[in-house]
Amino acid sequence: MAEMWINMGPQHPMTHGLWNLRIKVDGETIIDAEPEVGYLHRGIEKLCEGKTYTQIIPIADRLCYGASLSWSHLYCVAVEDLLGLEVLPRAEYIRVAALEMQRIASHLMWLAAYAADLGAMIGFIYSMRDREVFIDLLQALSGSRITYNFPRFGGVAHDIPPNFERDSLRACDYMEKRLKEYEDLYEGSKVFMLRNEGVGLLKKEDAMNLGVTGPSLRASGVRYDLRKDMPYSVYQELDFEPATHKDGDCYARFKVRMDEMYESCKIIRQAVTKMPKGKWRTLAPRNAPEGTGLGRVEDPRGEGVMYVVGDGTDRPYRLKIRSPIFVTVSAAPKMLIGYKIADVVAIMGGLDMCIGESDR
Amino acid sequence: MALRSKDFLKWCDEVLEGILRKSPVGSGIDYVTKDFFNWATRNSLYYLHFGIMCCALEMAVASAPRFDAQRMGVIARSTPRQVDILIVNGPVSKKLKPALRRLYDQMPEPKWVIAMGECAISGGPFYNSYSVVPGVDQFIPVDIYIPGCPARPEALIDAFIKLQKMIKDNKKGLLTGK
Amino acid sequence: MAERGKSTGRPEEGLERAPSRIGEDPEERVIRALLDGFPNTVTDFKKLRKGVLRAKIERRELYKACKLLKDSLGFEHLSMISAVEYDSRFELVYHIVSYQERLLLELVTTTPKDDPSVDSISSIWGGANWQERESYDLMGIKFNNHPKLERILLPKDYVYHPLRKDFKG
Amino acid sequence: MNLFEFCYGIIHWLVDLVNHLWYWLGDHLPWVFGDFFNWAGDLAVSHGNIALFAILAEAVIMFVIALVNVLNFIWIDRKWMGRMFDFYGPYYVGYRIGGWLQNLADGIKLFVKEIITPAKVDKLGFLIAPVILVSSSVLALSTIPFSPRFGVFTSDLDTGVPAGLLIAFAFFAIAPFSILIAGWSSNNKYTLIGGMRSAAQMMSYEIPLLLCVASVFLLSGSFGFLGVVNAQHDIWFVIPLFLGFIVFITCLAAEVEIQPFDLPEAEAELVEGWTTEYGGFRFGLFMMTSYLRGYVGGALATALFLGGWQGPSIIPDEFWFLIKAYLVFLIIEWMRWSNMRIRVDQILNIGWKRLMPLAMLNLLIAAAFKTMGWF
Repeated sequence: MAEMWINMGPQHPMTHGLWNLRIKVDGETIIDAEPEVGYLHRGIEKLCEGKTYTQIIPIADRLCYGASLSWSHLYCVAVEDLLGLEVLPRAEYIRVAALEMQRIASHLMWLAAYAADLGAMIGFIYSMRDREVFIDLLQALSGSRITYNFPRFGGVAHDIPPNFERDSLRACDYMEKRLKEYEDLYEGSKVFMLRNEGVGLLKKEDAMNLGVTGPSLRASGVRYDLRKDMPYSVYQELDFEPATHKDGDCYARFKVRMDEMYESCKIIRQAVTKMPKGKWRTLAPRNAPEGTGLGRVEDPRGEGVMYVVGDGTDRPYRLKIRSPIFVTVSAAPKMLIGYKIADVVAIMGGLDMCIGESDR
Repeated sequence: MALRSKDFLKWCDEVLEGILRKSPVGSGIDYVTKDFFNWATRNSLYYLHFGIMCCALEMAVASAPRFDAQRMGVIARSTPRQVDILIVNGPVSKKLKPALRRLYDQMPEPKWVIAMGECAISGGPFYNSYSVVPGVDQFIPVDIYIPGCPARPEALIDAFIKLQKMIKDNKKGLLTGK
Repeated sequence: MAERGKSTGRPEEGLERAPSRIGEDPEERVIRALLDGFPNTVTDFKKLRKGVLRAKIERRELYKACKLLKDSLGFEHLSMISAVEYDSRFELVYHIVSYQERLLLELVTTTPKDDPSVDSISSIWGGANWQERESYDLMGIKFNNHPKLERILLPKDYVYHPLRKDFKG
Repeated sequence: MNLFEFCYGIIHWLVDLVNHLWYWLGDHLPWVFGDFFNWAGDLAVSHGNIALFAILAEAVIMFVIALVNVLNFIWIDRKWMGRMFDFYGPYYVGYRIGGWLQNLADGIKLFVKEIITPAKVDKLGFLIAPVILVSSSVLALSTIPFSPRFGVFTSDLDTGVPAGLLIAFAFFAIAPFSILIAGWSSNNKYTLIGGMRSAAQMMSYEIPLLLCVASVFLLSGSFGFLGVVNAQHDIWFVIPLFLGFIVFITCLAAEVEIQPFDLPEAEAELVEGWTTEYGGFRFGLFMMTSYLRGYVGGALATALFLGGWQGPSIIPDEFWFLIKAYLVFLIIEWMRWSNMRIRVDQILNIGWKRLMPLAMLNLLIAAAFKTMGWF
């Protein structure tokens, strides 16, 4: 077969969102790749300049549909840095518990999409079913299923509902049991290992140079987790280990995310049991001072950064969002070239695409 | 006589069309089959596997065990040639607009469009953005609107039921269109 | 694959961080190296909090400074490039991270309004490529020597740079 | 009485009925083609022609039964999938009979959809591919008897077609050809890749499949369904040829494009594979054919390895056959819903480097059994 360009997207089952991957193939082998994003560009950075600081929280929620809580939290971290606001300790623990629930839900969504990509409908079904457990907890906490509008400057919107501690501990127990089952399902499958081992290699140096962050970076052998290395919130008081793997292939990325779910369960347990009594919401000033605020958190997909410039009014002068997926997608050709068309789904699925945050 | 095969085919078409569409034969066939075809159409709705934003996630959840849209015969297919419903589940940016219109055009009749969530209805939180089309009904006819940001899976299933009612209410014969 | 099917929650051997040089504060080292290398162009050094530094640099020395940061100071990761428009200037803020030393450096450079251009650093950090394209797309800043400076988020035929303050809807 | 005799009787009766008319016409209208009427009547009543018509009638009956069967089959498959996935499966459409009407609704809906022929396709190929696929699969299906008294080719074992199995496999193997045509003529890169994959995959899995079948032929000494099934009277071939059975089932999954071997229609990679450009009724035909082929595969496995229609005579032979065929297909479906998709180079590796030697080994085992005189 002659060389040809294939457009995968914007409507393609592989994309899980709205982007376009152009690959040049020779037979079934990829010899060139060129991702194209921007189909979901909503101009959030511009919109935010016209809204007050509080109004932006729901918009920040809609940055990423997979992990919306972590984005509104990131926004709050950035604005708290700008305002110089201390967060109430109880609110910090509630936030951490909710964030880790969100991380598990996001990873389960990734797992569902990944399994469906590789052809295992059963993985999609099981992950989606178990995701509901954590979605229910978050719904009890904040009142909605996907976009929570939960964090506030210096606190959170609501206190935890009754029996939240018991329910989250139960959910963690359930999840750990299910995770073992998943490991049996996937790693016990010869086909899964055939499809993943040695596919989509990303070397440590390349990963660092190309700005890949989060689980994909840790899967390449760099032990860098913002929760551990530049702790925000109360992560330094909790005991956990960032999951790493040294191979840098699809299997490593899978493994790192699976391990992260175990770690998240651990964190939720600690956060829920250690939660101090006290207030959970505070009054934040309406107007931010002149200056800049920086928030850097470990999003489920990588390093999310927000840079807020205040000018003394109640609206931000400029809000810049660093999306981990935007940078990670640009590294995709490095991983894709030389593999088969069928590996595209394994590689791109393993990166956990979320185009909402990438296109902004 | 210069009757070529093409002319012959055309003549056959015309005759058949005359018999089927304009004569009582067509009406009779339609009268007999209308209910049956309508029943089939409304009970087997395939939607396009096409996710835009948050609501796409809820669309996926709707076909997962908890909400289980499949029990009503609602299945996702990946290619626009094989589907009946286009679910627009997110804001349509100006870059996406031509692609979405093309997807709609590729779908075979009869086809329906569900605007899921505020973004698809009116642009939602992004209604005044420079790159978002405020509402998908500006360039595609929409049949069902689902409010919500994001719309919940129950709402999507409700939309399918509403769509079934809608199809049931305007029964049309295949041949005569009556 | 050494340990397949086993949970590896622990950091593995060889992944541990190299120990910092004894008796030397990494922040001090970065400050000194930058000030030594670019005595006239690097100004306004400030330590914001632990592990976060800020410095201003003139745009003609940006590329060299970045090269220095990457090659000899161990800043492996370019986190973010933000472009901010002020009344008389554009400000470009580079957030550069050192994984080894857990440092974050905020490198600020300014360009005048009539000539918004800086040197591209995408040859130093590959991750800068798309971020520079994004800054070009939304803010209209030109990056010299960029391999492919095209619109990325907006359609190719779009004419405005929407994040500029004079762009209204 | 078997199906052939039944049809023969009916056709004979019909021909007699018509012949009365002919002869009456020949008698009363001698000035218009009188000889012709008499000649036609004589021709129609000859044994060979009635047999031909009887076989055609049989084929129609088999076809109708098979189609109903396939509807049932899809329903069972979807329910089975639902049980595995925590679903109900089809439920509301005909909910008094467990959602059985869902597939009927799907089929009718696809029938009334608009039929789109994209502008830049190769018209002839695009139109003819579904026809070839469906007809070859239906032909393969029509060769399979449900029991000695219910089938097309079993009618007259001595004088009829003794190589029914060979014919079934020949028809079964036409499919990749039409898939390749469909993929190429759709003028779409996904369909093209899907068609190519399908061709490569089916060619490479055809050989181990037929080697397994050859081992059965060796043991039974017959090419026909009746011979093969009768040879399993004492012991089903699945026991001596267990290896062959496994290889056969694996190759069958590849032949009917079931996961982990559903590369040609790999949904995540190639949108819908080679059916991407097909919509409406043509897509319905493809969908139906894939299940039809699944049923044919199950039926072939039943006839070759699982003793065909043999079983305790509490229930009729035909139902034994159906039950076994369903079970085989359900096992394949189980594989489908719980497995991942394999890659194209790996599938060829598995086909040539694993299944092929195993099939050879199986043939050797069969030969050894035969030489020992155990069969």
